[in-house]
Amino acid sequence: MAEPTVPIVWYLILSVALFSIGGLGVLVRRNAIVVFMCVELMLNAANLAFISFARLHGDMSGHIYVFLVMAVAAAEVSVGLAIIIAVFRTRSTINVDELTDMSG
Amino acid sequence: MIKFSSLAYIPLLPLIGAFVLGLWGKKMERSSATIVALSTVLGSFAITVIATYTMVKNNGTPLQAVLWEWIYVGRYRVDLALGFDQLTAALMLVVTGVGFLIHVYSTGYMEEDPSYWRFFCYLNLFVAAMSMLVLGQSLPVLFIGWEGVGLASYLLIGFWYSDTEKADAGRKAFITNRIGDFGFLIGTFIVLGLFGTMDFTQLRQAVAAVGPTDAMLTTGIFAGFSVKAVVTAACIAFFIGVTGKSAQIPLYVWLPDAMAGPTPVSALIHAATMVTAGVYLMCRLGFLFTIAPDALVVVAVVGGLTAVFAATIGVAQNDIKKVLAYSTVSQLGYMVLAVGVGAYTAAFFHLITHAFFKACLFLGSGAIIHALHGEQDIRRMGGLRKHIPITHATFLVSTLALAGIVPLSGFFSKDLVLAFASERSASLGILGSVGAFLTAFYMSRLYFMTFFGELRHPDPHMKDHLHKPGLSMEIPLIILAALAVVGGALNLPHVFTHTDGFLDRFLGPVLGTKVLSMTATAEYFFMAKSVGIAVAGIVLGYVLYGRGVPTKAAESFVESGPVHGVLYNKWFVDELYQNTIIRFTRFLGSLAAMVIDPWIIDGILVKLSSGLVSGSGRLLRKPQTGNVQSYAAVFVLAVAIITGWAVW
Amino acid sequence: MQYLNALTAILPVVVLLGTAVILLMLEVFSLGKDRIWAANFSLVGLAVAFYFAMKGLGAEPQALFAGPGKSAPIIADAFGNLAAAVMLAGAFVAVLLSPEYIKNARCSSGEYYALILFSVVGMIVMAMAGDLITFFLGLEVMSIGVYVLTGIRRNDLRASEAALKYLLMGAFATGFLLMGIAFIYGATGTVALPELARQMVAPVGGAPILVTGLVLLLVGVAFKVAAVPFHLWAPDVYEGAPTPITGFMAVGVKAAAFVALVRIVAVGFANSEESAVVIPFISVIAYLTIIVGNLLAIVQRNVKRMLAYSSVSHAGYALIGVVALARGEESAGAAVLFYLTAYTFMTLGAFGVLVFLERKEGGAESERFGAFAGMGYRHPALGVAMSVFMVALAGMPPTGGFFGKLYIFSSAINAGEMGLVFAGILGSIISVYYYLRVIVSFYMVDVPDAGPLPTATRSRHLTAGLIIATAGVLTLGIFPNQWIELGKLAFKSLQLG
Amino acid sequence: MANYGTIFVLFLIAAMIALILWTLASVLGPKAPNPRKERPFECGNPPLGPVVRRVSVKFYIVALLFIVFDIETVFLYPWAVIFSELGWLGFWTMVTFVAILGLGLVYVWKKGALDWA
Repeated sequence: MAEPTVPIVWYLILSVALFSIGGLGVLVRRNAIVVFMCVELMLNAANLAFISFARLHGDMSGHIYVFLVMAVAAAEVSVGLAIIIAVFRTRSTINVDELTDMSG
Repeated sequence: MIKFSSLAYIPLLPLIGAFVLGLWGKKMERSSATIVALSTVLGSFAITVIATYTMVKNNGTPLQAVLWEWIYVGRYRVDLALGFDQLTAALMLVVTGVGFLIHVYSTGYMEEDPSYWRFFCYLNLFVAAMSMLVLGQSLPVLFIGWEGVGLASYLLIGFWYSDTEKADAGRKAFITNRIGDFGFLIGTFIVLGLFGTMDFTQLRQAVAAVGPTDAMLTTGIFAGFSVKAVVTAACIAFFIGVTGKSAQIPLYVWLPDAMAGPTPVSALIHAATMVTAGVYLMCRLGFLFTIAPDALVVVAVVGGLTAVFAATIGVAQNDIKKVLAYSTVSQLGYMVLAVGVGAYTAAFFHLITHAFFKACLFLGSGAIIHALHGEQDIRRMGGLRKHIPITHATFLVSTLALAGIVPLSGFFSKDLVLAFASERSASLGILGSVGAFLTAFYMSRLYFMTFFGELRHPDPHMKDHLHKPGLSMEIPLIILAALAVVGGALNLPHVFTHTDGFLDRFLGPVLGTKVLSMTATAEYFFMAKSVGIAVAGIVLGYVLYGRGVPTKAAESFVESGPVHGVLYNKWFVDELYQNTIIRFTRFLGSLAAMVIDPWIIDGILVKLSSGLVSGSGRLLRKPQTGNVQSYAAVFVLAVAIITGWAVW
Repeated sequence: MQYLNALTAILPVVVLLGTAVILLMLEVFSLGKDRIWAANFSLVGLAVAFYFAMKGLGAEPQALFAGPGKSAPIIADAFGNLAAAVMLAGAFVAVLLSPEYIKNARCSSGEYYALILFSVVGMIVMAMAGDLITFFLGLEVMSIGVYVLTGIRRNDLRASEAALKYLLMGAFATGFLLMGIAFIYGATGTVALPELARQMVAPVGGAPILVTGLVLLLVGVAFKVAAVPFHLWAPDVYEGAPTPITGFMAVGVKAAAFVALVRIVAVGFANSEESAVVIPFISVIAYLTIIVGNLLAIVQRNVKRMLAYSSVSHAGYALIGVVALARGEESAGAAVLFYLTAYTFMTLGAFGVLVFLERKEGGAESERFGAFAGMGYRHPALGVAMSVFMVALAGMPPTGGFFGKLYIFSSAINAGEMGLVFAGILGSIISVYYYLRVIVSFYMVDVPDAGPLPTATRSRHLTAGLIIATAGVLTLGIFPNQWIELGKLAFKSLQLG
Repeated sequence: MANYGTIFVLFLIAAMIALILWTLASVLGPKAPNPRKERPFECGNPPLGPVVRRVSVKFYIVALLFIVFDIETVFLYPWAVIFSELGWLGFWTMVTFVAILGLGLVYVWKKGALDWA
């Protein structure tokens, strides 16, 4: 097996960058589906971090954690899309700005 | 300690009564509701008497009933234990005894109220909570009662809830008492932190085991402070609780407003029992206060100032219940003063005699108000002496007792307090004497304006259809008046009998004994002075109000032109009085009533604190926009701040 | 059989899963038209699971499902079982509150109960999690169930809005939590709690990464317990969710997150200087939560929303216990457990009374303080029950709420956290104001000519739920000892494992 | 080389199964060609049309179900690799897992989520 040619820390930087992009997207995008996609991006950034650290420690467990996270994320996506559809049916919009019936 | 498990029934019986009345009272016959309410309290009284007898039989060994093992905190254990020692016995007899009399009285007073059952439900609840407070063997158990009496009082002040003003009064009582509770809890936790126990017996042992109190603590959470400093802090915290419950400066404001409740409530809760809970607490924790002399100074000063301050306000009031309310604040000031100078027994003695005569006064005022169909303004009273003779007689006796006329009970107790106060410090003695003078004066003013002269009620036929008090109202009055007369025998002064007073001996094991150091001659002289002051106040009252109306002499003199040679000097004195003492005290009184009370106390203390709370609440609502992205933004911001702070 | 043995150790989970799956099957094969059977069936499942959880208290701690040479993901010990018992009891009461609500809201679905059971499975997994990934899995199983439950009234505007807000914020917070776990894994090379404790004592490279990871992990938990400043979602979601579910969320989710936090702090952070870095941060959150939660509760006009903020503030009191625990005060573990138990009963009780009083079509209007005027006289037993819950929430004796606070505060005193105790008492004093306001509107406001109660309220389930909650609150207040002793015993089992 | 031989056999078997199935389908299946069926297969989407268009929500539901079940199968791979190390514990664990998934499929089916109409 060849030594990794790209240092681990670069993967980490990529992971943090993806995480930040996802976080920023949650803050600025208005479409609930896009916001939700940005959240998924954050989860995948965490996955990347797991893989990189697993590589760093030479520990296979990290890879399995990624599988688990993916499974969870898939379930979450299903529920999320279902809820977004429910919102769309009651309000004909999925713009998160317009969901402010309850406040204070 | 002797096990005496029946103790539990003292609070339990009234509690069952309250429960029964609360759930089924609405459907009950009025007579059966009466039976439930009265029999439970009478039962408590009977058990109290038996318990007292048992305890005395056993050479004063305290009785104890451990209901169950209740709390384990850390390594320490608090049982839900009720204790019955001499201090408890004395106060419990008052609570259940006077409580029963007031229940009897209420059957007459409240007979026309549609919510008769509800009134007795609350009243029974109060007796149960008060018994818990007095019987509690540890701070948490006492706190159950402490909160319980507060709740009952809150419910009873707002009993006629349709009236917003009365509901507001309930709220005011509530807020000021919360400030007090805060002090109580802080004190409890300081004690727990220092001694590791909240049980009175263990606490007493722990305090006794403390060596020199100036030494610095080296272990525990109070390391670096001396025991004295920590105990002082705890005592001050407890005292804040006391100022709330026992209506001392600056938290006294709720008590006069609490007169919005039915009069029997004022008699039972806001004169005889609940308001004395603070004094009881300080007596119970006397061993703690003793090693915190600095805290005692604060206690004494606040008590003395309250005694005088409230008395000046009492002079300027026209509502019969308000006068009595300020009088109560003032008398509570005496009790607190007595604790502050370390005379616990004297404080307790005054507590008991005060319970007799002030309950009698309140019930008397209730009879008067009842007779006049709800009229409370003394300017519209007068001449009632002839119409309600029994009420008049009992009111007179109690007034004299409160003023401190020998040989009525108030004389002995107040004189003892004053003597200890002036031994401690001359200025405290003077404060006490000024208060005593004012007390005699406003009480005689009240008495003369109510019972002398002619009835001044705007309804000219009122005289013919006065609501005469029935037997159920008169019998409690007579009993209480009799107690007000003989109550002094509980603790006759040493100089009379050449032995310690009964109460001194009885309470000695709990409160310790403190004797006057003055000589017999000095003591006689002091008594004479006290009586003289009281008589002076009454005489002044008689001169100015003896005809049942404020004398118009001064005004008529002024109206009839300049000096009239022969009368000049005489009226000069009168005018001097009128212009200086009376006007000044009136001025002080109205200043306090009009400015200090509503603006400073009400405004700053109550409104500001509640305003601060709700204002900041409104401000904090701002981020709660309903927009999920703004929530996420706050989230990210918080994470950034915390991570930054944690990492760098 | 190793596998059967493992399953025997986590019988509560097995029973719940089985019940839930059978429920779903019965639902789709449409056996029975009357939906009440679904409630009764899940009640039976919860009761059996509760029995096994209590039975598991006495068993030796067992490490389960460990791969060869790997640490165990599930630790079945007394602590996990006791926590499971608390959460099962909470779910039991929540299910009892549900049929009446479902009938009124016309959102009948058998999945409702199955989802509750699945969520409880997630909670129990959190309580028994031996490593951070299992904790994460449990958390997600629980959360996904609750997301759906929040929005189960699909056609209701407030409910679907609440569900979407909860989902977006929840997933967002999950991202942070997961990143935190990744960082911890990166810094120490492990996610197993006992191993973590060993690794953090040894000098580890990249301490900032570890600290960041710990902070992010705690942020994720703080979100779930709705601690300030991560609480903003809670009031909106609590208001929009079906009332029994609000109660279930307020107690179950919070209890599970706290129990897991206690395990993480006690086992994973034990005696570690690195983890001590985050204590001030927990303290600050505790301060903020108590103060902000109480202040915001005061200004509310809607009782359900007021209870939401109250539940925020209660997270603050429990956090005091966590701080004390992190400082090494062992009595705090049992104190937090006790607090959660008392909190479970009193909060569910309060929400139960709300279910009782909510009008069919009243929406937010029927939740205002004014809507309860004179209710105490129209329905005395209900009035007594509500008074008990409010007095307990305010922390007055002789209720479980008082002892919860007492234990928490005294453990904090032992840990030297006088400031937090001070804030806690101040918060309790403030809270008395708004809790008593409920009692006042029950009793002191004039009785409008009493018609029948708002809903046709002759549900035996609802009544039973309220009775259990009242009994729980009072029993904990009158016999607190037995429960705190169990809590101590359970906490000891943590150190054995 | 022996290892590669095994793989070659595997490859052959796979190819034969595909061939057999295809043959069976073309021989036994009913044939009713129409223009729609003749168009290139694109998972049900019309291959030609505007770039932005509405997609039926049914696609999402099926896609969601697919993702969930698909991701779960991911676990089978690592499990299969170390199956022998895990022993009976691993076996029964996976049986439970698959059983629950199977019941989930039954639920979805009976709920009608797989019916297109």
